[in-house]
Amino acid sequence: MKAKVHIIESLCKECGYCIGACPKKILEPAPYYNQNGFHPVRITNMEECTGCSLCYQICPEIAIEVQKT
Amino acid sequence: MKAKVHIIESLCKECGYCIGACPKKILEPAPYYNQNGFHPVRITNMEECTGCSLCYQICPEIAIEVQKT
Amino acid sequence: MPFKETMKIFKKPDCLTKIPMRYCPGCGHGIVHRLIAEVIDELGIRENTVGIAPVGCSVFIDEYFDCDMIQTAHGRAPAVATGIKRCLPNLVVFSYQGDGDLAAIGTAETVHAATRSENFTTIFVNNAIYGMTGGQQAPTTLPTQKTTTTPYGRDTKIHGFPVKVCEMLASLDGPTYLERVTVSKVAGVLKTKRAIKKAFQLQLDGLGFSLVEVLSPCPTGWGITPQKACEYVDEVMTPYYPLGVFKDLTKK
Amino acid sequence: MPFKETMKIFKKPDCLTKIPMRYCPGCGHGIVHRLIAEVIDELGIRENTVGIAPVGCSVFIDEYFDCDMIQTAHGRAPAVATGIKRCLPNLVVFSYQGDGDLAAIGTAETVHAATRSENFTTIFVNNAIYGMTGGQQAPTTLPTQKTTTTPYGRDTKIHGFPVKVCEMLASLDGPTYLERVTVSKVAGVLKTKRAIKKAFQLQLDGLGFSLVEVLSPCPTGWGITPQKACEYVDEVMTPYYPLGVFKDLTKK
Amino acid sequence: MRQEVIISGFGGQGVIKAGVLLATTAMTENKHCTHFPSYGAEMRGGTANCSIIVSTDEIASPIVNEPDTVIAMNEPSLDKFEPKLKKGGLLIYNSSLISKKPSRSDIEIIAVPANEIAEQIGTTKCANMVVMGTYAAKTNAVSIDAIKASLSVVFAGKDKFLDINKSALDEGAKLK
Amino acid sequence: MRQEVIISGFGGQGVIKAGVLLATTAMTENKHCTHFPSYGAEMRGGTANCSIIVSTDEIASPIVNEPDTVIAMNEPSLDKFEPKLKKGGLLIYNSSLISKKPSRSDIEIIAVPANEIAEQIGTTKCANMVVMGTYAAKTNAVSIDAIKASLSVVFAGKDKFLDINKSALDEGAKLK
Amino acid sequence: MGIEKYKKGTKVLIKGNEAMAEGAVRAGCRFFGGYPITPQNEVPEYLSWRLFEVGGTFIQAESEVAAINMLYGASACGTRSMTSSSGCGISLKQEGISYIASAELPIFYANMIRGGPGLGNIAPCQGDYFQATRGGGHGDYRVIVLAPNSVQEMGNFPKLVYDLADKYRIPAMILADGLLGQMMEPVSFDFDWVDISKIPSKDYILNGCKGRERRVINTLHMDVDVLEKHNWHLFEKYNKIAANEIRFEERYTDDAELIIVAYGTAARIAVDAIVKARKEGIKVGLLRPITLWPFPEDVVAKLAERVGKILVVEMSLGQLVEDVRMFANGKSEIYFYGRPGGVVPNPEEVLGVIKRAMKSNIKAGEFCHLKKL
Amino acid sequence: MGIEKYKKGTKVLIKGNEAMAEGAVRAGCRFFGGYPITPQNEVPEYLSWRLFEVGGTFIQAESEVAAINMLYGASACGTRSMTSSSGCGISLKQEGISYIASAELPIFYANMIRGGPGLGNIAPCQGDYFQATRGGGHGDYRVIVLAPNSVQEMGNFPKLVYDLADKYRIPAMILADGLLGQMMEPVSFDFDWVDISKIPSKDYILNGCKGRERRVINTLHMDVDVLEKHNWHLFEKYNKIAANEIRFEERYTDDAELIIVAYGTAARIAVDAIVKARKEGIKVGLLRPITLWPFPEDVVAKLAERVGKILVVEMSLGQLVEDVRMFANGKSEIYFYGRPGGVVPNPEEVLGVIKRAMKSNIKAGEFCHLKKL
Ligand SMILES: Cc1ncc(C[n+]2csc(CCOP(=O)(O)OP(=O)(O)O)c2C)c(N)n1
Ligand SMILES: Cc1ncc(C[n+]2csc(CCOP(=O)(O)OP(=O)(O)O)c2C)c(N)n1
Ligand code: SF4
Ligand code: SF4
Ligand code: SF4
Ligand code: SF4
Ligand code: SF4
Ligand code: SF4
Ligand SMILES: [Mg+2]
Ligand SMILES: [Mg+2]
Repeated sequence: MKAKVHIIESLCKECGYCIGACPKKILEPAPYYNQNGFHPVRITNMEECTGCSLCYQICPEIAIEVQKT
Repeated sequence: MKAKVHIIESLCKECGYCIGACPKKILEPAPYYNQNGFHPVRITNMEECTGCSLCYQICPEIAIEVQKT
Repeated sequence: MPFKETMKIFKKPDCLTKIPMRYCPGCGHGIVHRLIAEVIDELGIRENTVGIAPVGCSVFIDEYFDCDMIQTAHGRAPAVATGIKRCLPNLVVFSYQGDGDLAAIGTAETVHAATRSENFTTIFVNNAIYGMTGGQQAPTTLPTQKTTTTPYGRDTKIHGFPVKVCEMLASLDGPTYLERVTVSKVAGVLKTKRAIKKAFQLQLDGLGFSLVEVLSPCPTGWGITPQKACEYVDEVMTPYYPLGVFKDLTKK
Repeated sequence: MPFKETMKIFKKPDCLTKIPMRYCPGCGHGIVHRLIAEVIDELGIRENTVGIAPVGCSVFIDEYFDCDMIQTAHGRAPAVATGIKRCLPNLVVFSYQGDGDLAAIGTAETVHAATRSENFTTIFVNNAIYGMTGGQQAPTTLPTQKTTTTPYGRDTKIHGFPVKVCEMLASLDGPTYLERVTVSKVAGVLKTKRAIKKAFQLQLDGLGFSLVEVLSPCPTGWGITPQKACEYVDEVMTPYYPLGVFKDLTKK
Repeated sequence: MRQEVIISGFGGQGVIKAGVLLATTAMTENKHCTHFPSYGAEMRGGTANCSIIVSTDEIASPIVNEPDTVIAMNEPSLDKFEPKLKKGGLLIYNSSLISKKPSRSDIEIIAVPANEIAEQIGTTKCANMVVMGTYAAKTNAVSIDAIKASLSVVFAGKDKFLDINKSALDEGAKLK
Repeated sequence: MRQEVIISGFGGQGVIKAGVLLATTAMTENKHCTHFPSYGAEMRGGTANCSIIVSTDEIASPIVNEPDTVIAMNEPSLDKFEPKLKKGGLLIYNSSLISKKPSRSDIEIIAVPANEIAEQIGTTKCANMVVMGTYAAKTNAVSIDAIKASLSVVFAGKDKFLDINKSALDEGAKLK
Repeated sequence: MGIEKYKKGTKVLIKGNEAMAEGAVRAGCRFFGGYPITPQNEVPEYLSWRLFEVGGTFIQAESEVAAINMLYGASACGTRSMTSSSGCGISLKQEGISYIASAELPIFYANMIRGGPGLGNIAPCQGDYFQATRGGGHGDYRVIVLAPNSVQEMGNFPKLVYDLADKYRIPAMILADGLLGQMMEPVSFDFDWVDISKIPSKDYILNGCKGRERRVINTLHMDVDVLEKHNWHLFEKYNKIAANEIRFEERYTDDAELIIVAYGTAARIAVDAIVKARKEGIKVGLLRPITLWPFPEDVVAKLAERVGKILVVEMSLGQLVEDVRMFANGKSEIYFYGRPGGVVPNPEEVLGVIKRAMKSNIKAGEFCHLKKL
Repeated sequence: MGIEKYKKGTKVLIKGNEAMAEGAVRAGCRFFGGYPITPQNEVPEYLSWRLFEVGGTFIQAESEVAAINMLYGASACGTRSMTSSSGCGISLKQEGISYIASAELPIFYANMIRGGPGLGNIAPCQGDYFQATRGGGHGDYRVIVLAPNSVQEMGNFPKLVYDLADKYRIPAMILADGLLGQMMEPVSFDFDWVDISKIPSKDYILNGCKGRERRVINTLHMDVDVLEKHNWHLFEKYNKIAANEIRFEERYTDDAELIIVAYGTAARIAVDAIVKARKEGIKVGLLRPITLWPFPEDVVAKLAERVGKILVVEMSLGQLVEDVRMFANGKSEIYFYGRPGGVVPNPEEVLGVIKRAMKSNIKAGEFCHLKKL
């Protein structure tokens, strides 16, 4: 695993920017709601994540943390 | 006489612009005062006046009238 | 052909009242007034014109121009012009403003009337000083120029740089015609008249916002004689504020 | 080298508080906040910085930035910044303003802070709309763009032309650095950060006025989804507001 | 007859529109009515609510302090307005977004999974109509049919949503 | 002792400065004094005047309505202030610019060709000092020497005019 | 007429802001210059298309300062014109209003008060009473201030505003708040559509001097005598307005032992409280000033003579109450209850205050500030 | 100290505007932002070099709006700051003043009133009393208003202004007029040069959060409860100021049968009139409010109880007189004499008015407007 991605679900507003930005296409909206009524983004396959942090860079809510390992 | 120049002495503020502008150098300040305390401009030699109206053009007070004859 | 608009008799134009003007000896305002009035006479629009007085030495122009006139709050002439022209678009509307009025307190109104391309004409008399209030620094005061609020001279490090109005407005898409002229010499006076006439004409043609910036002597504010003031315009102001056409959409 | 300023861990910068931001989904403000905060962290100036909140959707940034903050009247941030910076020149001062705030009501303050070359940094978020008050026309609203006060679309004949802030300020002698960037894509985000960093750095170096204009999506004001909003930035806004450096006196 | 209602939720959940619909319907039924929207401390992504009064008598104050009915579309709304509900009043809450249970026992409570139902109908945007359906069916303050008739007034120009909204009203009504 | 003086003329004739000089001199002589300038309806090229009160007692109102002395430097000033002069008061007027004669017979009148005298001394700008000289010599409200001493305070930094102004005072004093 | 949107008498449910905007158009408004600010945004938003429909002009100005000066121009050439704003924006207009008052031009402006001072908040408030009635701008001038208390009045008052403004050549305003602006109630316009071509033409407007003497609109009077005369002229006009145009509503005052004085939203709350009080046998009445300037001074004076207790209820720290104190002239006990900052008091709370005031026994002429419990 | 221009007690003849400017610098002013306007131009002109001498900042702002907001910044970071203006310019500052009042920042501003409304003229006037004392800006706030009546007070009051402003964190102003600004009188500063390094540091200023929690200056309080609380907090503060900081001058009141209430220039004229009246055996006294807000309400109330007649003399259509009426509370006959538009009444004229008022017999509590004959 090259990197660890942590999504703070309560902050996510389902804008979808990270989903579009992820080169590995490993982000998707979860089927459930967070407290604000949004489907928070979740990571489908942490293994594939390169830690490129593009998701972090584009997230307006700073709902994503990326740690290279 | 090519032109008639009429100076409205009461309006003149002695800025001297017309004196500088006249190509014939026939304008000068009078020795007396007008009601506003200025030496009004007067024409020394109407004969030489060409009616070029440069004095009119530069006078901020519109104190000079020029009539080509 | 410097005398294209020559009349046989040169005298006070009809569009000026008989009231003598209350400017200092050598002040440029009087010349500019005369030119505007001549243009209005020549275009035959006196009875259809509304002029707008600013706050500044020219605040009294509502007494001088023999047409409908309105005197406005400092800097707000463009807004007032907008209100009038939008309501009665067939009127010819001109605003007459000084550099403090137009380029300091009225910056926003100027920029936005220009960018909206309001169809009126602005005559902008730039004398690099606040004449009326006693010679304080204007936005257009030149570097090193002494004024009553820059007693050691304008220091660009402290007081900033002069605002070049034509250059600034030329960066906008709105304005149709912007020209800078001077009345320090007869040749400039004649050029100024042509610029003013063009500005009025294009308003008549419905082409949008026009502004003529006139570099103008203020012997009192500058603390020098009228003659020296004209030299100052030519030798100090003009190099800093280059003359010429900054925008002309009619030339396309 | 897109990751020049890479840290091992990417997470909320120290200069932001823990308070979640109250913007609409996909709003560009959040991205810009993070970039400013990262720059402040990287330059180590958090304890020496005063930030200025405008009136607009970002009026709440005084809650988000973990440094001294002041919230100001609509459009007057440059004047407030001037007051602060002149009194305490060793502080780092930045103002954060929207397009209504900076380019409509605050036009005069913007132009004059720029021409005075006040030594602070302005981050200008241009989203072509009044977000906070419900999507009215901004000075930067694009031709044909629909807003709640241009329900038939902005018609340049009626509503005038958009104000191009960088172009306008570039016509002044005062500003030191003016750049237009966008946060619609990651590449733009990284470029934006470099621009912001440069602006702060040159303030630290005492070089004068800098402004970074960020084209930023406002999905709510534009009535479209976040993704479509980013496309709008790239396909409609950017062609009208070209990206790039409009002035850079550090490059002489 | 006098009914005081508060509808509350996130901005974007259409609570204001739902309130307008209720007031409009009341007006068409020749009742007195007031509708007053209120936006919380947060402009964007914050909460919004509206107070509606429907009455056969003149209405002086349009402010609702002790509602007969509260419709809570999210958790903060439940927290804020449940305590204000009149004794014996009606609470309708959106169980899709509210996981906790209301705490009072002196009121009538209906849980409506409004988002889920709305998503089934086609878009979460009509979750507001789902709860309106429940409300109308339960209280008879206004009739479902009258609401449907008002839809075209309130959503003028958005005819394509008409059918969806009608279905939502009907689905909601089933849960009364 | 109390003297109320109005000095009036065109803007540019230095009437305000003359008033300041008078008040300053009075202060150095430990008298109470007030000086109040007033600009007419015309900002530029218009008239200006100032009111000076010199008194051994406290001065409440600084406004001069019935002056003991009027110094009129141009015709409009004469027209305006001659009628206000106290019975038996003193009128000094600048006969260089005023061709008409004052009309009152119940006052004392001194005609001073101030511009001519000033031009002879070197510059019309010191016409104001000529009349001040006349005033001081005539009334002894302040002494010519005290005025001379105040010159360097009031015209600080303009030393080159000092001598001219002193001559003007002396020339004016001769006409008392 | 194709451009008439609602027939007179037709009932529609709209917001107060929209009612006011439509009422203005109905009354002949053909120029709006304004700048967005909550809680009055529905006004410009509505007029941005509505004025287009009727051939008028809508301009979103670059600022409130520009907006008010656009009105100066628009009204100088005879157009019924309008601006609206709130809080900060109204403050910025004060210079322009002073000019317009001096130039004696008729304009209509509205302040939907929000919580203040500073940026405050966007909630309903009555903290701008002083600014409206005492002239926040410089110099001796007054403007006519109308305070509606329902969406119905929001819709109907613009006609009155324009008629008074034209009649007296004076700026006239509607002073309301976010509640009245954003609330929806059924409204039916009670006046006929104004055909602007039939509004009597004005002999002072600027429209080109063809066939007449040129006209000048000017507020500069360097000669103090001229300016003094102008001020006395304004004074006479203000006296005439005060003599003829005072409007107010009295309810339940006949047998009242305590009079509540309140306007706008506060008056609505007060009515509920009064009804409750009367149910408990407490005899309370209401005086609702509709014109805040001119103020119903004689009414207050008479009520003060007759009724022992006056309670002023305001959504502010106490502004209207100063007028009441001045005109009650020591004849009555004066109580004040205020909720500033955007809080709308509720009727129960006001009922509680009524009871406290009834029980209190200060002397006539004394003033008691009943602070929030 | 090299930067101290005049030693304490040294007598100099300067203009009121210059005395005020020097007094401000002496009291610690180190930032001035302003825009030229007659009749206060000597203030910026003086400070443009004087602040430079003492290491302060002088900025000629692009407008009055910018100027007041520069003060918001300057004072937010702890600098004693000043602006001054007149008429139109003060109107434009109202939004900013409302912000500064809400943010509780101490600033010093001055209004040298000119004739109004509109552009008016540049003559001395008192037509901006309402604007100053009732907050021309939006919202419930007050500012401290000091009214000097001599060049000496113009020079001394800035110290008081700054001390009060700092003590209560409130905008404080000098309200004077063109006469007091442009008149020259001998003045000697009566307070020591303020060493700005010794002014107690303020715990709310923004100067970088090193070693402490970050600070926020903010006027937005979206939550109505928070804004209401803030308003009540301001209210308590205003009450405290009203309890402690009222200043006034009484002259010849002991045996007076008529009291003139007047401030500033009008009070000086009144003194001459009173002296004349007493020479004729008419017992007249003077109450000169020095703080216009807080207003000397108890003094007025007591004088009203004791003396049968009060005559308010103002250079306006009647503004101060409303405060007098409110606080006299029906206990005394109230007469008013005003000269608006830049006219300064003369003592003889006021003497005539005194005689008319002495002869009149309206009832206590009644109000009589003695217009110009
Ligand atoms: C709001 C406002 N601020 C300031 C003034 C004072 N004022 C009158 S004229 C003027 C400046 C005039 O300068 P400019 O516009 O350059 O005209 P000029 O006199 O040089 O022709 C100022 C500041 C005012 N009347 N109103
Ligand atoms: C003087 C004043 N006028 C108007 C407003 C109302 N107002 C608040 S935010 C705003 C516009 C915000 O637009 P922008 O600056 O573009 O910021 P955005 O919300 O788009 O980020 C307006 C007009 C105000 N608060 N103060
Ligand atoms: S770090 Fe890169 S690869 Fe990993 S989730 Fe984010 S965008 Fe995708
Ligand atoms: S970018 Fe951020 S807010 Fe948007 S969907 Fe991804 S995690 Fe959520
Ligand atoms: S018309 Fe020409 S030649 Fe004649 S006086 Fe004038 S400038 Fe001289
Ligand atoms: S140009 Fe005119 S004002 Fe100047 S000196 Fe000649 S005539 Fe006189
Ligand atoms: S001060 Fe300057 S601009 Fe004003 S009248 Fe005198 S010369 Fe002209
Ligand atoms: S309205 Fe626009 S700018 Fe404001 S928070 Fe929403 S998306 Fe962002
Ligand atoms: Mg100028
Ligand atoms: Mg924006």
